[in-house]
Amino acid sequence: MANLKVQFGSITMKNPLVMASGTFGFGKEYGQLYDIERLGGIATKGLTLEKRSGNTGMRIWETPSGILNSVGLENPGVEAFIKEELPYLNNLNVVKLVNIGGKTLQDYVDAIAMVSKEKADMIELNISCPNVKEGGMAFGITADSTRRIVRAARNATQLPLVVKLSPNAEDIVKAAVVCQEEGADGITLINTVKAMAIDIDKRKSIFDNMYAGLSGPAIKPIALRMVHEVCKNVSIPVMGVGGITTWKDVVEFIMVGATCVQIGTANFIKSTIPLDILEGLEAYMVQEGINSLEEIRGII
Amino acid sequence: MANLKVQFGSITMKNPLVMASGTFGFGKEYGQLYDIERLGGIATKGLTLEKRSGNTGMRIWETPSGILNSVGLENPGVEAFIKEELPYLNNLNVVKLVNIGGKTLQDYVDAIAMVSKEKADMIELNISCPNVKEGGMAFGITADSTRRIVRAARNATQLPLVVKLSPNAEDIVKAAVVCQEEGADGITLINTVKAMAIDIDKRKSIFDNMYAGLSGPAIKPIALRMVHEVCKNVSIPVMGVGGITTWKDVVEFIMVGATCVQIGTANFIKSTIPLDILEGLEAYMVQEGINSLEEIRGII
Amino acid sequence: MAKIISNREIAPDTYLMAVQGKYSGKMGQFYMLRSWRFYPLLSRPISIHDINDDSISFLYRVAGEGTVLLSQLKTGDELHLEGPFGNGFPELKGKVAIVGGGIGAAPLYYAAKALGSSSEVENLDIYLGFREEPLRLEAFEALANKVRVQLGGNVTELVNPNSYDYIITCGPEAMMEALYKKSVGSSAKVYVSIERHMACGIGACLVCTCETKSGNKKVCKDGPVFLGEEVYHG
Amino acid sequence: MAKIISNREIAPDTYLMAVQGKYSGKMGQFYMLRSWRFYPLLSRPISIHDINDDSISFLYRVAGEGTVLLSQLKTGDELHLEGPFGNGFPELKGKVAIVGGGIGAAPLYYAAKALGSSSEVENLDIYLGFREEPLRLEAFEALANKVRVQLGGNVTELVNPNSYDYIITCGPEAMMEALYKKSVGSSAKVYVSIERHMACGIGACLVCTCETKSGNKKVCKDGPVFLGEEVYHG
Ligand SMILES: Cc1cc2nc3c(=O)[nH]c(=O)nc-3n(C[C@H](O)[C@H](O)[C@H](O)COP(=O)(O)OP(=O)(O)OC[C@H]3O[C@@H](n4cnc5c(N)ncnc54)[C@H](O)[C@@H]3O)c2cc1C
Ligand SMILES: Cc1cc2nc3c(=O)[nH]c(=O)nc-3n(C[C@H](O)[C@H](O)[C@H](O)COP(=O)(O)OP(=O)(O)OC[C@H]3O[C@@H](n4cnc5c(N)ncnc54)[C@H](O)[C@@H]3O)c2cc1C
Ligand SMILES: Cc1cc2nc3c(=O)[nH]c(=O)nc-3n(C[C@H](O)[C@H](O)[C@H](O)COP(=O)(O)O)c2cc1C
Ligand SMILES: Cc1cc2nc3c(=O)[nH]c(=O)nc-3n(C[C@H](O)[C@H](O)[C@H](O)COP(=O)(O)O)c2cc1C
Ligand code: FES
Ligand code: FES
Repeated sequence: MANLKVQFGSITMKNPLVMASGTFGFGKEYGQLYDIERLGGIATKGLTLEKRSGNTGMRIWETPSGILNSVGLENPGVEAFIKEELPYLNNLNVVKLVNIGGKTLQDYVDAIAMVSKEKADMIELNISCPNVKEGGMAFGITADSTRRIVRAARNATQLPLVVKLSPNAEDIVKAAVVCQEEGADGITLINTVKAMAIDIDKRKSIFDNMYAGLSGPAIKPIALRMVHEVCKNVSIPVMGVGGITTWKDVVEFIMVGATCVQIGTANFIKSTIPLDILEGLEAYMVQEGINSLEEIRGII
Repeated sequence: MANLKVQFGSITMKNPLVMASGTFGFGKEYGQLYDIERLGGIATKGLTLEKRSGNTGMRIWETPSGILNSVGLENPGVEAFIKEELPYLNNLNVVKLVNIGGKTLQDYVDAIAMVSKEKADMIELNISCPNVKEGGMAFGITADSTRRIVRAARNATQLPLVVKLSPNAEDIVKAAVVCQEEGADGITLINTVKAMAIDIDKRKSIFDNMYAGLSGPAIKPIALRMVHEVCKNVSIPVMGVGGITTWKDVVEFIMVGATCVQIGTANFIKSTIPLDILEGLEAYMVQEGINSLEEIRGII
Repeated sequence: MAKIISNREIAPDTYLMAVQGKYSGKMGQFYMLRSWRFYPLLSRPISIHDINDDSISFLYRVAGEGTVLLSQLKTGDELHLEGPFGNGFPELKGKVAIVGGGIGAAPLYYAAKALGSSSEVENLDIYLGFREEPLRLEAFEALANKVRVQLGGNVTELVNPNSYDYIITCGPEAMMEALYKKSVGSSAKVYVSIERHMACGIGACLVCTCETKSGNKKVCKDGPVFLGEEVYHG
Repeated sequence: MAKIISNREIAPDTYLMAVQGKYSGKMGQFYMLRSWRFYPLLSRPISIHDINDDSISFLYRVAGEGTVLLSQLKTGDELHLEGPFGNGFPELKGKVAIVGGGIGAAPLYYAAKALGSSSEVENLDIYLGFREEPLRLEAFEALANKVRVQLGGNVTELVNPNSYDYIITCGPEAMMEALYKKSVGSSAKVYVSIERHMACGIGACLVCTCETKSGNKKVCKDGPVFLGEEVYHG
């Protein structure tokens, strides 16, 4: 029988499927539709120290094989999360990634410190959200600012720290190397690509915030390339994300070196798509005589 | 009646539709299918000083709403182009952009100098091809190397010089500003996005050259954002390109500030798609009472 | 995958589609529909128009790419649907009016059926406004004594809020807002059904926000039905 | 847009589709087909299987997304097609063999029809190899005296190159290469029909390269038909 187990640094996951931040809430909603304990892991909606109400105006726009979102990190704040959402997650036998964003370095540090007192499996440091003017992605653009924020985050927590990088970074490989140098336990990439849509009738951007983040199958070829480039240049494990929709996509990301993958936009295609992917992945491994994904990881 | 005429620096075009380099050969093939003098302009396949036979192996792969290409600048070389292809183009009443790529700075300069002795309307300096290991895109990544190549090209020609930038540039706005500072007459963006596809059966990249260039509707939201960012920061005219498939796409690019647009991958959807776009554009202008595209250019 | 029983164009660009199977759902709830695989990416939210023992039906207007694809479905073709989602209209009592505008009539048929058969409802009146052609008029007329139709113009003008305890409405925002404004100070509480572009449809992605008096609400989960005063405040 | 006359599954996953209209084309040429708007992005190259006064037909195997969509077309549905493209098979004379493997038989029917009715062709033999089930066998048998079929195994074994002046072949690369190798030193010149993924289909984009003895060739324009010695050199 195929064994889907993967080892992400010190963390063992029963399979490589992690639900991507912002597409899976805090698990509850999908948990009402199917048995989400079959998943490898869940990344929470991006949290900030203080509650945020997110962006005004249109927040979603469909593009060819993709979507643009401009949620703008709406979230209840770390404290409310810990009180109201974490208990549900902690009752689940899945790996929990707490995704943290922020405006200032201090915000990040404080939020991480708070979460680190709780039972959570990993911190996913989001320095790549293109939807918030005041920060988030700004940290992920240059190698210097990446270093600053990762160093501060590293000092703020004993939990495994995964840094979620931006495809909008000046140099994605350099950014990843910096994360490794600063002691990150892993890397998640990619977040959404900064992009835009126009309402030609109103003669305006669709989004109040002007730009938004592109995700979905449209960006898969870009994500795959970035994951490959990064995996060739760091030794810490990588979570591949961007447009993954089928089990074949998962195999591709593993072959370019990802240790596990995240499913984001595809959740919107069909709520139980992760189960279809798991089934396909298992059938593939059986057919190819692959006992562990280790055998094909990074072979390209 | 709607007037589709546009002024790109010193060059007047009868409409804003330019066929993108590499997707339209040297015009002949499409010229056999429809009256290509109805187009605003044609950018030639990328030329290099010496003949190139391009990349080996698979050169095209379909992705969700996009294609990856790995042609690798196959071309007959500037001399053969001037002898065998330019005469046909020069017989056409369209604006001709001669797209030039190269390995070394000297190659670029020599190729540009040769073309500049001929009758051509513009040089399109391609510093953004992701499909050639030895150069091309390398020049388009950092602001410094962009400055060096644009300066050299500017000194090598009296023809209007348009620089085609890479979406893979570290900072697309900075790159554009550098082009303007160095005396470029305009900017074309974007070229294809560096990306990848996997053959999971062979456990290899689809492409001998590992990575390839993503184009088509998938990248339109990214292209639109980059064109908007650049137009807000330079005063020289911009040709918007990336996934344009319908007249609405054209209107979007004009609204974010493009002076004209290029149609690439869409030519593969339907050979006469530029005529459909022109028709739609005219109908739109009539309906909206727009006399000149100037009225909506850059209003976002 | 469910099978299409029928899919008929009952008015220009407006289709009534019946789908085989046993489905649950309250009035005002919706399903996420797709008859395609990956393109277009998102499923389309469509309200429950009616539910019978072995079928569910949807009434929809062709708006763009997705509804064009739905409209091309033929008997026997397959449809993927998930639901029921959303809060739906609340159980009501006393004198109730239903006010629909255009394709906004879609969820109101199932609502009229439920309210019409409720012993708590003393009186049910239905007001429907259409630009040109009424939708499902006979079906509505079978459910209430008073069904008034306005073709062109403003259906809200026909409604006297003081005659009702509750008004439930679905239609263009401008119509719903006008109706709510008209009801302020009257005896009627107004429930409106709000539309937003959706991705997950279940409350996980936060893209379908409606700003209300009590903060951001998710139309897919906290809605689509809200009290008029919550939405049209300020 | 052209209209589908018929689209029948004549063998497992293999369809014969007739399209209404007056079409031109030589044997071995192809059309670029699409029955969808923008997704998938590229059109699919399919060979001319037959042309009659008021129709063109295609024989195709369902391979992936695009051919699945083609296979779903029903009588009266619309198809966009551009062509004819490619060089096609040359006019031949003397003794000619046609050798097809699997769906490679598709362009060979039209070729057999043309060659069979050519006064320059003295003799025409047809060899067809299939894994399990023969395609269009009766149709082929109406065009030549000798039609030999191999089910499973290797059709090339049936062919004696020295009996022919020309052999034209379409099928799996391995089969065509084997046939060419077998013909080296014989009396027969072998023409092969090559497949490559295509974008423009007309020679403008350079993605369909076939490396030949005389350099890079475009399969869509310089081909799809090449001399065996050009392709299987070295
Ligand atoms: C809760 C709810 C119930 C609905 N019930 C019905 C119904 O019963 N009958 C009916 O005809 N319509 C209904 N609608 C509207 C229907 O969802 C849209 O008309 C449909 O999604 C348009 O899709 P399209 O692909 O045809 O149009 P496009 O404009 O091509 O759609 C592009 C994108 O925008 C979204 N979108 C476009 N218009 C709307 C809209 N008005 N509301 C939400 N998303 C939109 C689509 O879902 C898609 O993601 C309902 C909407 C909601 C939110
Ligand atoms: C000149 C020529 C003539 C052809 N004639 C026929 C014919 O008469 N009957 C027939 O059944 N098939 C024919 N083929 C093959 C046919 O084009 C492919 O089977 C078809 O494109 C597969 O598309 P798909 O979407 O079903 O498969 P997918 O694998 O989903 O296609 C993905 C992409 O790969 C391309 N592709 C996949 N396989 C091939 C292939 N073998 N050749 C070229 N492109 C491919 C597709 O065009 C598409 O762009 C011909 C190919 C060429 C080049
Ligand atoms: C609606 C939406 C909300 C998202 N919110 C977050 C977030 O809060 N934090 C974060 O790190 N990434 C966020 N993302 C990015 C995703 O986690 C993922 O990196 C991206 O969508 C690419 O993957 P996909 O193509 O599979 O969706 C969000 C994406 C979407 C579509
Ligand atoms: C097959 C192919 C070949 C290309 N060759 C070149 C080239 O030689 N020089 C160049 O500057 N751009 C080249 N491009 C990039 C296009 O000109 C264009 O910038 C890009 O494809 C994005 O536009 P699109 O999405 O409309 O195709 C090529 C693109 C394709 C698809
Ligand atoms: S559509 Fe996802 S929260 Fe409403
Ligand atoms: S497919 Fe474009 S050159 Fe052959």
